[in-house]
Amino acid sequence: MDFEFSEDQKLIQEQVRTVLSEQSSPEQVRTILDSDQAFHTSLWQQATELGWAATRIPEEYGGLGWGYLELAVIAEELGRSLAPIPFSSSVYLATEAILLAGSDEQKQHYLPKLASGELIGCLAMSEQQGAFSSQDLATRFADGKLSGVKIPVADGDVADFAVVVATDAQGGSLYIVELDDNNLERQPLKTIDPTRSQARLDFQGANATLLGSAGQGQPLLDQLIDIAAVLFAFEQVGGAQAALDMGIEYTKNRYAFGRQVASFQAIKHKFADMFTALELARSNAYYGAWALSCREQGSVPAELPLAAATARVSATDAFYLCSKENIQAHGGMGFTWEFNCHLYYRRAQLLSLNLGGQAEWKNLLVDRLLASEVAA
Amino acid sequence: MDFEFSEDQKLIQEQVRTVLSEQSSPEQVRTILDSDQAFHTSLWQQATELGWAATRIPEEYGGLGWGYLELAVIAEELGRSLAPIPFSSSVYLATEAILLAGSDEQKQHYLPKLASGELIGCLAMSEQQGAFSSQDLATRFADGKLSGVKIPVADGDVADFAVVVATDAQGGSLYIVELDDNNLERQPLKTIDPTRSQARLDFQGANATLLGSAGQGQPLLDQLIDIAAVLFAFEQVGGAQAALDMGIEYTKNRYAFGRQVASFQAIKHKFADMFTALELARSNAYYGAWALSCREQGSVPAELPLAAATARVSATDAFYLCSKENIQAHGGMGFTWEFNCHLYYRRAQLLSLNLGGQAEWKNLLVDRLLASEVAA
Amino acid sequence: MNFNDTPEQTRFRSEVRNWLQANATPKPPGEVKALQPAGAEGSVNYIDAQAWYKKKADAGYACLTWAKEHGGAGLNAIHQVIWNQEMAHFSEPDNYFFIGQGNCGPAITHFANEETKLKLLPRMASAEDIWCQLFSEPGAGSDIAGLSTKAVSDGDNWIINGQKIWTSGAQYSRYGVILTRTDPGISKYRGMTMFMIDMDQPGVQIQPIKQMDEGHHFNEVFFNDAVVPDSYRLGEIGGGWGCALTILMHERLAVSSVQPTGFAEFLATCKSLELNGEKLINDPVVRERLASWYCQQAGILNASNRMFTAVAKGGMPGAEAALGKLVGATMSQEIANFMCQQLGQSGIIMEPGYSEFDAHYQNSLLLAPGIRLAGGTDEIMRNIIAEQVLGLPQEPRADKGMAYSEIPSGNTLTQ
Amino acid sequence: MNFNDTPEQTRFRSEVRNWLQANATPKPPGEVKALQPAGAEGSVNYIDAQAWYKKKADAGYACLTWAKEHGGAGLNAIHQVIWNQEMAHFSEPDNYFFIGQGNCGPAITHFANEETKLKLLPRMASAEDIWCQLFSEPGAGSDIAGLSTKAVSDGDNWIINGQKIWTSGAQYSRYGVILTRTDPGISKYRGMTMFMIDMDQPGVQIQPIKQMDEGHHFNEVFFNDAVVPDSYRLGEIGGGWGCALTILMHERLAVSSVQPTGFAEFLATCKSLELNGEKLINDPVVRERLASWYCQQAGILNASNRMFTAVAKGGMPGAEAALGKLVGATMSQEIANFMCQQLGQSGIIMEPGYSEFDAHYQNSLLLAPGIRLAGGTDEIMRNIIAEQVLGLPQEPRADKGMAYSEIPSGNTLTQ
Repeated sequence: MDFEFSEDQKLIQEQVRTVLSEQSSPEQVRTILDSDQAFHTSLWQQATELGWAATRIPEEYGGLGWGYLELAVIAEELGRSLAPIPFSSSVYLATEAILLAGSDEQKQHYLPKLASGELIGCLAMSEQQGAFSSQDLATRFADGKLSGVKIPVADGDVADFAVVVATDAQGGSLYIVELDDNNLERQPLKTIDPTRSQARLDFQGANATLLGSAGQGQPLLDQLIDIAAVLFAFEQVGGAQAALDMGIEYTKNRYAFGRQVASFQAIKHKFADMFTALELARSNAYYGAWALSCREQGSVPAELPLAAATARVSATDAFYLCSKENIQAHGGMGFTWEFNCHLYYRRAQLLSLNLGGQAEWKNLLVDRLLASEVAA
Repeated sequence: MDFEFSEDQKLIQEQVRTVLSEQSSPEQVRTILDSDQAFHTSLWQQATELGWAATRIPEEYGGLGWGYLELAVIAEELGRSLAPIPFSSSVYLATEAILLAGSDEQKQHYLPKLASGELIGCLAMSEQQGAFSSQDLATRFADGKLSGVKIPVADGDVADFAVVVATDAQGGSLYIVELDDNNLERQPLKTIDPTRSQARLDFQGANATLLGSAGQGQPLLDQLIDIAAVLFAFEQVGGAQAALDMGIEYTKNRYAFGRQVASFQAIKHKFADMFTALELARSNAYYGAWALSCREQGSVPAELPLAAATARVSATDAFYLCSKENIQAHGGMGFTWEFNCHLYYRRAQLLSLNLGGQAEWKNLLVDRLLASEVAA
Repeated sequence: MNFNDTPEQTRFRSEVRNWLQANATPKPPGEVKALQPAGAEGSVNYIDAQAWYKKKADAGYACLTWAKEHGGAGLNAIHQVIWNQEMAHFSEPDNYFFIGQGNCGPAITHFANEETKLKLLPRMASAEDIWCQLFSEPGAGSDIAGLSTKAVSDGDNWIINGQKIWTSGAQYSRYGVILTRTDPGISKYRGMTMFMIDMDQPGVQIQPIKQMDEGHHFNEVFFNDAVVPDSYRLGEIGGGWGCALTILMHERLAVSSVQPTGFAEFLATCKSLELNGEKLINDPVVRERLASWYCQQAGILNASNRMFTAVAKGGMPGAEAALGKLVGATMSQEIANFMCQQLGQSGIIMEPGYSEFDAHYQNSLLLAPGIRLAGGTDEIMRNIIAEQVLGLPQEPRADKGMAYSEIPSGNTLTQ
Repeated sequence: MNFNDTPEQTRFRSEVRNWLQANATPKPPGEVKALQPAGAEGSVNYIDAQAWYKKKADAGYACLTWAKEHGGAGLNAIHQVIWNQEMAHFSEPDNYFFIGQGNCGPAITHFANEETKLKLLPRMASAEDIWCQLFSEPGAGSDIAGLSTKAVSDGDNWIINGQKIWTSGAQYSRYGVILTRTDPGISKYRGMTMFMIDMDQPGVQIQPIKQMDEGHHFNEVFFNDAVVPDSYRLGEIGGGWGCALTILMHERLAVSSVQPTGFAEFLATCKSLELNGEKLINDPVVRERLASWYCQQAGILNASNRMFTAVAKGGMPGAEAALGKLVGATMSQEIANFMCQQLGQSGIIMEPGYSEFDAHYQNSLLLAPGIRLAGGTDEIMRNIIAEQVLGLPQEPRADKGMAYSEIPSGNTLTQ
């Protein structure tokens, strides 16, 4: 038993952090916030050149053949630096979907290009407000064509292909849809976090290829979302840590009533509560990462679904708390556009909703807790 | 519009407080805590001699003919002083039930004796765990006889008669049952607050008299519980205030790290949060008292059901918070039997459960909020 | 204890109702109003707001509690409550000039001489003159008394240099009430003086602040050798802190009755919105929150009515008013977050066409941090309750006994 | 990152499991264990507990991380985790002498000479000698360093006078570790000295404290001219505070893995209890709380495993351990209250025959305030996290630079 990242993994983390501290500094993130650019192209280029997108892709497909633990430490740094790139969509979701269910041919076609960043992928699932359900999807596949509206789709405006959850004759399945010149409209969306792009995709009889077995959409999606939930949790933990650090730094340097604001007990206890939520979330994320890493040994561990939901729910709570209280710790300046506090607050909301809201996940968590008790 | 008790009402409150500060001091309350006595008989005698139990009873029945506002200020003081007497059962519940639904004969028989304290009444409704429902009561009335088990019944071991909610041929009704020599067993219960007595009543074909119209049990009970909820809220507000005052007093006199414990920001903010909850609860209780007082003008105001639930839920929150944090503010000594902190904590739990728990009341509150919106 | 009107109040209410029906625009049914800071009225133009205020003033309904000779109606706080209750059914920008009338007005009433009052207050009441309040500074937020904007005596004038921040309405204000440092060599609380200042002069520059929600409710105001005649001084030289406390007390009471909480919109949404085939109001988790928030909402309103009763009977507004701000502002943020989480993946969308109620909850979420900060942080509210209401001892003061100029301060504007 | 055992750990686990199966009583299925302070084991007699410890010691499983010559097994923190995991399936009083072995043991290991260790530790490990810890005083709770129990040098001995409080297990302890004031004329932190003390002497009187839940886990201990030989001193004269900090750090880590939270019982109740015809687990409001509390429960466990990993690799226990106490203790109270409220009117009943699980939730509600207080208040836990983990500046110290005897203190024992 060893509940810590290895020295090698920590080294990767440090390298990633060094790159991002320059390439995804708050100033860099703000260039995306303040412009119409969908993502930070040069950062994306650098990230893919450094092999970050290739982390989990086997060497035979041009990847590094590393594991989820390496990807987790990268995710934490991307979260910490608010990296404005389509990494989660392309790597945690599209790449993992193809690794999970792709045919040899699909793997050979997509994985090398995903590894190099030549292709960007995304996942299109949501159609309406509320908890996601694959039971009543309006997006349908028939006769090789896919039709329906998906909204919001993270990175749907910049991705080259989408993995789409659709209803078909077999019930529901995943499909790969190329997004250029393929009978569809894409429209970028204004969202709560303009540093990450989102779109509405309107498929109007687009050519689509089955991914995985027909009728297996729901179980595949469940696995995929569990994987992504853990990696999102690391992004959330990284972001929460950055917000906490920012608040501490500011209040140490800010004075009121003749002393450092950080020396007031109410402020100190606010930070203690933020740290506590974060440390619980971080520890749950570590457990989730371990459960994920067991997948690599070929078996999906019984712990994974519950561990993933626990990591997710804890991380959502922690990032919301840390990002909102960081604003308060800054006082009035925290409410300005000019200060960076709101970037974390926006990202906290985005990450907590991208895979479904807290209400939905808490419900899932309890289902899984009961299932794991029965299994135990 | 005048959202304050009148000078006369404040005078009554002061007089009641003066009596209770001597007759229901913490030491007096502890004589009940530490003994098998069910209630403080000499305090009960004094309270009834002073006419407190007669407050709302019309003069024609030997009462004072005052209103709910006068009763509310008395309730606050009883709560503040943790008075160990069967006042709520006999006055807010049994007396009000007879005022609400009693026949002339019943009024003439019971009210003068309730006013003088010669008789003690109680309400027997609960039969099982969870939210109370009059739908599936096992207690049944037929052929003049009542059978079934009620548990817990506040003051059921010391009351002379009980108002009992029972199923009958007309659906459900209220019945008056004399508790002495009447085919029933009473058994005192150990509860979380030994300063107020509770019992299990096992009716085994007891003689019972209908109170109000047959089949009207549920609507009568609804009205009765709303009245009691507001008065209980005043007891809760009084108790919460006493717990807050106690914590402030102690921490002002206690030193740590060379200064008054009450001067630490974390402690001050704890008290600020307690005060805030209390002040919201108090304000909602005042509104509830006003709505109750409108009843006296002959009409049940549309506001009452919602106002009663709001007063109740707020007061439950406030007393729980104030009583539990008062213990914490005392540090280790707050956890001892010897200190009085736990008396408030126990009473908070008792008052919050006696008319049904918070889960049940929040649900009711929302039903009434929606009903009041429709009405508005 | 009586929520019913007295005969006199009944008469007043009916007059007000008739007048409003004839002169104000009724609120559309089911309207979901954007969360906004107290005193701001969204997209309404201040010129239109001025027109509404003028109309009120002409009818004798401006500043109901002020003396008639000062442009008011000579009535009491309960009449104001009645007005607000009736006004709630109409969509006029009735709180637009809230800061001037609610904060600056009482300052002038308390501290100016009668001549000044007669000259300035009626034009403030009718909103012909708009006023702003200039207290906060970049280096003095929670610790307002740590401010550094200097006023130096120069013959019959004072010369003002420094910077104020978070000034609502500065861009259209004719006058301001400004708190300045007149003696840095003594205790910070004793070295401040309050002035009225003419905003329309070359030494005053105004720059809007872009908020995190992209709104612009507030401004920075720069003073470079701005000039104030000594006759514009409010209170004694060195008496500024006392004036400020009076104003802040009035402000908190006034805010407590208009504190944005987001509750009404939340309730409306719960009743109307269906998610996954079920109305939100039928979701037990939603109901549980709704009950808790309703208790807070009702509690703030009822507490505020208790305070108005006390004021109508001649009392001063108490520090209890801080609790409405503390509870209501937090509620506004938690409601917004709760609703976004209910919306699931769609909860991020702010595109008007695709988001519930024109992204009401997303916008609220972005504004709520400012609602919590405006008028004092949660910590300051709790301090006020603890010290001024509960009488708890002050913390040891690091700056006690120091001259203002000796107090450590590392404050800067940059992150 | 690996939760699986190494081959060596697999071997150890299987040995432990076999030994426990042969020697320990298995836990009955579905048992709902009473909430209790860490280290207390309900109604078990200390003599029976001693027998269990002796059995463990004879088999070589006492104090796994201590050196073999001190009565331990010479293993590391991970072995202890494995032991605890296996032990969780058995009902033995394995944490009964937690205070002595977890707190006093490390103090002796760190500060005593080898001869003393060889003499005392093996008998502590086997629980032949039971130890208690004597830090808190009626006038020194959160501020332990404000203690006043005096130790005065008298030849080769020290004479102890004063009073300690909240001492678990004092009534059956052979020895104690006591923190005393040896020099009131200097700073409070530098004027303290730590000793081992023989509890079996005429100068030591023990009196149980009746708790608000009617339990008696703790004692007051009175010292009247109690005698301690100088050879029982731990560390330097005046070095007591350093010793105390070391002990407190070990205590918090040890507590973090056994922190009572009430979660397991809550989950069991949710699955089994029907209210109003419906299992609790199907109530969406219950599920929402269950999810939140599970995240905290899992977070405490996982955080504690991270700390054990660090300690097994040679690190010192960190102040992070305070968070397990803070979160878990609060959870225990909120769960108990939540459940009582669910039970409705019956929620008050503590009569064994009529209350759910022998009044488990009512008893928990009455014990939980003590769980929150034992080992330091919430405020102290947050201070520790803020200052020792996050490095935030201390508050200005009112007693800074003062000699102990000059520090203001109005502390008394009465309410």
